Amino acid sequence: MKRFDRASAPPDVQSTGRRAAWSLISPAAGWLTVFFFVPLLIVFAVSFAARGTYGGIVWTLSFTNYLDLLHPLYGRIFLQSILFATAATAGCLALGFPLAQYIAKLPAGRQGIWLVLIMIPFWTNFLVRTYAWMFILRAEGLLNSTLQQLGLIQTPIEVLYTDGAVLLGLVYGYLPFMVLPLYVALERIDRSTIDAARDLYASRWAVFRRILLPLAKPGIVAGCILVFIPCLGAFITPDLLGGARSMMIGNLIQHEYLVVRDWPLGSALSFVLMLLVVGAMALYFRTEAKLIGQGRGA
Amino acid sequence: MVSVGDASIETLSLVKRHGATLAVDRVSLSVRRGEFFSILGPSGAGKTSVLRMLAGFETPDEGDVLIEGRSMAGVPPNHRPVNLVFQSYALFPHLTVAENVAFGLEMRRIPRHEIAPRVRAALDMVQLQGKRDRLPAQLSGGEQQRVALARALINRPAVVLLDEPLSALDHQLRREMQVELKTIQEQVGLTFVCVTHHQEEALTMSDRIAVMNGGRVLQVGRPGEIYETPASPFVARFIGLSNELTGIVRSDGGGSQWLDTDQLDLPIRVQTDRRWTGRERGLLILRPERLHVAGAPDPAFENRVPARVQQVLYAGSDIRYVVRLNDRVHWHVKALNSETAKPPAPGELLYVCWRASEGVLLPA
Amino acid sequence: MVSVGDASIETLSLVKRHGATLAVDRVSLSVRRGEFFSILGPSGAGKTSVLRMLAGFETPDEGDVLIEGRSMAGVPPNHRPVNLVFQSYALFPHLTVAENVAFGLEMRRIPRHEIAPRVRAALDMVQLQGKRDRLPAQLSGGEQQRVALARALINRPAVVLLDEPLSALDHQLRREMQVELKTIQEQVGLTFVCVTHHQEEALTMSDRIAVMNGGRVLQVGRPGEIYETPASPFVARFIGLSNELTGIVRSDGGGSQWLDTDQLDLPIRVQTDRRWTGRERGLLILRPERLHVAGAPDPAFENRVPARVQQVLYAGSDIRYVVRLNDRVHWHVKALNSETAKPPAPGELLYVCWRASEGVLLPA
Amino acid sequence: VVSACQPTPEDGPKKTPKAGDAATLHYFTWSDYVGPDILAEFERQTGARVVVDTFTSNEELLAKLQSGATGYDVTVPSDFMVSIMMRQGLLEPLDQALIPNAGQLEDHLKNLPFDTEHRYSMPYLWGTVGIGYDSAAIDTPPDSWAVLWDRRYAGKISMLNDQREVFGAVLRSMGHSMNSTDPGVIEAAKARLVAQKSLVKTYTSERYDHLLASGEVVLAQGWGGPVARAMKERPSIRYVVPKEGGTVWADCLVVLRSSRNKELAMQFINFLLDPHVSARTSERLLFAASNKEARALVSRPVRENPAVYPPLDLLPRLEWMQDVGAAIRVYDRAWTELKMTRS
Amino acid sequence: MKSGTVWLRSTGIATLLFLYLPIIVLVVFSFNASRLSAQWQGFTWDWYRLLARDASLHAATANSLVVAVISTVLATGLGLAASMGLERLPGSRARHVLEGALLLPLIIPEIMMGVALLLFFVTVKIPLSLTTVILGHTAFNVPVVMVIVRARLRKLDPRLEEAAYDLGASPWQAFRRITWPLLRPGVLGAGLMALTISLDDFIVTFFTAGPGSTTLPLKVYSMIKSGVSPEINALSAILVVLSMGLVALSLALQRR
Ligand SMILES: Nc1ncnc2c1ncn2[C@@H]1O[C@H](COP(=O)(O)OP(=O)(O)OP(=O)(O)O)[C@@H](O)[C@H]1O
Ligand SMILES: Nc1ncnc2c1ncn2[C@@H]1O[C@H](COP(=O)(O)OP(=O)(O)OP(=O)(O)O)[C@@H](O)[C@H]1O
Ligand SMILES: [Mg+2]
Ligand SMILES: [Mg+2]
Repeated sequence: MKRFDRASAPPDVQSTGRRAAWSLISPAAGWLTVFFFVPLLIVFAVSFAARGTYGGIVWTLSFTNYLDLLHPLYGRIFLQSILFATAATAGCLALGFPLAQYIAKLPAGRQGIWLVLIMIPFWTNFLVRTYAWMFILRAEGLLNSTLQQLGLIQTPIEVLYTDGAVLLGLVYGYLPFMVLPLYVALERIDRSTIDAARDLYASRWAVFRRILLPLAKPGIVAGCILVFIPCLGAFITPDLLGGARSMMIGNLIQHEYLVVRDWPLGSALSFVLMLLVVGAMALYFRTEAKLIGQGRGA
Repeated sequence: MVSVGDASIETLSLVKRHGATLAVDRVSLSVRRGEFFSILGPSGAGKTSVLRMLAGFETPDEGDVLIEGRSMAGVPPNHRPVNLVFQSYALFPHLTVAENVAFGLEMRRIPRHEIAPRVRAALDMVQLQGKRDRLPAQLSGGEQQRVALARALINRPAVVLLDEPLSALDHQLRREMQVELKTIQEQVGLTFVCVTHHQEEALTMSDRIAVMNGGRVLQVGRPGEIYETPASPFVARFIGLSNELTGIVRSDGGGSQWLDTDQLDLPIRVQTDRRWTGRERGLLILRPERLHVAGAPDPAFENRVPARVQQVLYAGSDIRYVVRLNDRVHWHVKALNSETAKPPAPGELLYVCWRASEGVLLPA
Repeated sequence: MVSVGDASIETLSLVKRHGATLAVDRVSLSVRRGEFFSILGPSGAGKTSVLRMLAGFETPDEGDVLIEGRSMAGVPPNHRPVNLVFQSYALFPHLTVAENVAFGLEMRRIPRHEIAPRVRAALDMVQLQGKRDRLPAQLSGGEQQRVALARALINRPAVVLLDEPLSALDHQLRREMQVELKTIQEQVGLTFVCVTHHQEEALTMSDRIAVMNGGRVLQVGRPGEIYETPASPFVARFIGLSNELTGIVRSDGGGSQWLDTDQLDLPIRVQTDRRWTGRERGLLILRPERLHVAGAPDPAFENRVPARVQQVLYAGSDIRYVVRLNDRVHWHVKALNSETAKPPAPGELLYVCWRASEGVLLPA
Repeated sequence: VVSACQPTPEDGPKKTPKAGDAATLHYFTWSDYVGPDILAEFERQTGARVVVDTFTSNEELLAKLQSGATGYDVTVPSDFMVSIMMRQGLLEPLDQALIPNAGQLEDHLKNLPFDTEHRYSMPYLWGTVGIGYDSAAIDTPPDSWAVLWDRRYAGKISMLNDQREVFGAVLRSMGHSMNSTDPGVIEAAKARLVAQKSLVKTYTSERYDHLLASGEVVLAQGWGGPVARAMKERPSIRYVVPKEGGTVWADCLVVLRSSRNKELAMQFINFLLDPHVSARTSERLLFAASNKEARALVSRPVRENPAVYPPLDLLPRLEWMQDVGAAIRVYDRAWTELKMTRS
Repeated sequence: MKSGTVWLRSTGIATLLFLYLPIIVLVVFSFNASRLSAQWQGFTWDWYRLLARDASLHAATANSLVVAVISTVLATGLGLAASMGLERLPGSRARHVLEGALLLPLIIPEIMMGVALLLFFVTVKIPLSLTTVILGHTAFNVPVVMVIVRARLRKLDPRLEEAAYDLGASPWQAFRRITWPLLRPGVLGAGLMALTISLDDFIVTFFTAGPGSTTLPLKVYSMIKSGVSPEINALSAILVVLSMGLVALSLALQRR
């Protein structure tokens, strides 16, 4: 028989729920406030300052940094980066989904192992990984020589130092960031719903589109965020695999901070980027919510 | 056994193992086109397993499934002309009631303007028009089950597989659904294979019934056959309440047969077409409703056994007594609930009477 | 109404809204200690919602729940002396059958050596000893339900809340479980609140029944009361099959009462204690089992209406006819299935007879 | 120098002692700039512990220091960065008395424009920026930056990924100072670079040694050291500083104002400037040592390798990179446009 | 069904190979005699020998591991708690705001975060050290953990937790016995993710690292000027082989 202790039982279940919720959230919230939001405020202030002659920060309040960004050059860079990031995200999704689904279908015992297996390559150093890719892709590299061995091509094809190489580098670099959230979302989908769909004449593709995709939505969104954003900010991959023949936002920001030593401009750039992303996501979730609203009806 | 010709579904000695357990054991069935066929059996008998193999979710370890004469080996579920109503509903949590119901039609590329009215009709049938935009999580158990039902029936497949389709519905709704199902079956001429453990439902709705236990099919037949002439004690007991007597069956000079029971001291008159050597043991099964209780022995019946009322169970339309013939023998008696026959009270002494022709006598 | 003193659970005009729908509407119940109390109602009536508020998963929008006389407002589920058997089982997918069952005891820090035997006993009760190490996914529907049952009962709480506890079980197993529940209730003196839509189950098992519909409680009473003297047409219809006549009730000089029906041309003899002004309309409800069918009008009954057999439904222990009194009136008649009374065949003409004292007359 | 102190038992920078702990010196430097053996020797001599931390570029170094990061004692900015750090007041005046080895500086490294009479900095390693090329692939040895525009070598050319160096080369070849701040001139330079872009395989500041060694490029703008490294792999590699001239650079040892044990810092600088020590470093890194004696101590092939030790007759043609102040914006914009022009 | 799983398996394994391709190359070149791993110049153990003697690399590796492990544990704890908190918050405005805010660190350029933290630590006079690095890494790992864990939480059937409460479990017990086991795959994934990001982070680390807290990435990147030594290949090879060993070990343990 369960003992009563009214004493320990708070006045109202709902409010205890709330209280519990807040006590769970507050540590993380506190941490981020101190070690993220406050620092962010500082940089925000910086973004309105000016660059000192020797690269220091001169505390003024001017919007020139933001106005400078109106230059079409930056527009093109943003556009190009977004293009790259989108393509890379799509690539990761395409490669990641089957893998994630495969893992999710494995017996529970083996899933963890696979996740680790996927992660291990990324416990090596990013730079040397990229160098390895350069070796594979270069004219006399692994790729070309194998292709020639197979007689698929006669003369080596230029892969390294092309947009293709950059894309490949990005997809490779962020694939696990897509696979994990996807796996996590797919793993708990109730098998019987898939059976039901198959029973109702759904082809494997239809099952994927109509059942798996929507049910895995949270995971997909998470994955896309985890891939898209860092892709936007990437600067080493474009420099090494792309031969630094072009610029992405990442390069630009890094350039402003570390070459031009114009922290105010760099910060302004970062904030604009941030706003763009936040705006896009807000828009996405807004429409999302609306759709669900319609789904539920009144 | 029916020839493949008019058989809509046929299973050839299906076997399914789940690890150690033999869930389905050499099941051979043949369901006629347009027939309402029920699989009746206790929990864990293997009913769902059979259905899942018919639908194609599980591949038989042995045997084969024929639908409309075609072997279904290797045919994926979405290419089988069957629809399954899952015991666990398996509704799509992210789709509304209407979307769930429409799913099958959309998959078959039915034009929108045709889908809408059919969905409306289906929802009317299961009386859920008002909840068409709810998500499954916002429905009650019974409502969910009705959605599952509509989602399958709307497709008008050659064969509808039902796994406990009405278990979550109340008496009345259940009866209405039963009527709906029958109507559809007769009008559209669909074939139904219905898994249930609800004897009455099976008896009233089915054209034929297969009784399963422990993965095996024990008997297939029309409701009457199953109930009146069960092939085995298990079937007899499972299909309805039964009172039992065991003993040696013998015939006297006068050509009438007797059962010298192990339980009662006086012999019991029985009547069977089967030849009994006189040394064999038999099991006599008597249905509660075939027994009459009277204050005094009633000469109209060959058998009259004194008994004492032990318990009176009120069941609305009828009243059930548990009567004690002796320490070892407690019987169920069922009588209609009518004012005229005042129900005897516990403790009362009375006589349980029945005709020799009543009851089933099985070799034990 | 019972005094709080011997009330184990009491609800004070509970109200629960789910968005727009009013799932529970001013429900006031009072369940006595050690009582087997059933909540009976159609799908979507609000039964589960009530149970969830008793268990503490949902806070009432209005009203309060008293258990053992103390308000449960703000008492979290794990501090309420009740256990709920979920309609959807809610078994822990990652724990074996045995672990699921043991969970409650472990939570209460019962020493290991005590837990083991109790789990064994519980599993024996639900006949799942053999499957103790299975995961829920490896069980059949009925087996899962039985695990859920054992998981709740093993804790011997003051009050057990059952939501469709037996819906997935077959007749026989169901009856055995019913017996188990009753025994536990009597031995341990637990209080049971059982949600079901299975009239017969409610009638046979319950000490008292509350009939719900559309979130409201329509009637509370002993099985007999509910069945014999339903408070409203809905209850009458829901609790069992009913044949109905409507019309004006009048008394003649001879002190006997008549119903001038809208459906039949001849008046019907009725008998009620209630005073009828002579101008009021009434609804007469006749139970199928109270009707007698005879080849010729039988003077033993005041009312004798000619009818034609339309359909004969075979239901094993009994046989049901649908008889046609006229184009608008089709009645159900229920008779025991006994060889003696040869069932009339469809198309046959016969007389439906009943006594004036039969049936319930409600103001319409 | 004789000192009785034995090396401290718990070695290796795993556990960081508090900065200011007299016994530890924090050396913030390019990776590998100082061999472990050398450190060990210093520790043996002084009984101090040396904790090495590394940075990747002058700008990173500055970024960290100018925003107030403390705890470091000695670091090695390049020439132009020295002037910036001086102006930002990050540097501690050197106590020449503690740095006797300063006397042995190469003459041309004395009194450099950014820090006349070495109040704050001591040149440590130095070298030039020129062209590394594969003599096997290029018939006539190039002597002008112009070769980088030669269509015959299209797709076999690599440029540094450093706006100042790249523009520097062009500006020199146009006869301007590489420190020009004239927007018109810079614009013109950009035009030439845009014209060149289609010939360039890649802009890189770190991989051209591999590229040369593997023959992926036959012409590479770059620092001498890496080119010299490439020579080890592919003997046909040569190095030249074009006649229009190129950059001369020097990484200089400085003591930070925030240092908590400046004395030890000065000692350390002196130690690094010791002929034998710097000779060893020079030998290993293939950069020229600033110490006269050291030049004599390094092995002949290294000493005579123009990629490592620029021939002294070259000096007049070399120019120091200087901070161009606000004009950096002009370079930056031009550089970005160069990168964004598709070719 | 069958053909489907076959297809999945093959794509799955192919993708895995893709992930390991550069690793194989890198391991091979850790045995290459040439310093500039341009082409194969013969087999050698030199890089491993060098590595064995290179105290600074050992220190850097140690630092990296310390930072990664501690920040992962912290971030996972904080993130898990916060995710569950958010799920419990009825769909209020506060919840949406929080959701957005807690994800913000994901969507700002790393370098800005680095600079921000640097300026912050300097202004509040926290001396840069390994600790500051850990603080920073935890900050950007919390949202990573949350994103993944929450994707998992959505799928959890609330009835299960209810059942646990109903059976007398305290919130903590319900978490330990029911929620946690069902969440574990998600948390494991999140943890792995955090660990990986932390292990390989350069930018934020650089700006928050203090004297004596050089991590492996810092070390490697700073080699750029003098040429990245094949020691790093050797080190990477060792890391990979070690991790593989651990995997094999856990597999073996599971067998039993
Ligand atoms: N995945 C599984 N793994 C192991 N055993 C299983 C599995 N699925 C079912 N079983 C076993 O197979 C037998 C038949 O299961 P099945 O679901 O067909 O029974 P059922 O007739 O549908 O019972 P119910 O009427 O209770 O649903 C049961 O004993 C069950 O325990
Ligand atoms: N989460 C929800 N959101 C909206 N409506 C709900 C929700 N849960 C239940 N309802 C509605 O509340 C009403 C009562 O639901 P409840 O589950 O109590 O019915 P019930 O009596 O248990 O029915 P059943 O016997 O079919 O289980 C139903 O109409 C149902 O549609
Ligand atoms: Mg089943
Ligand atoms: Mg319910």
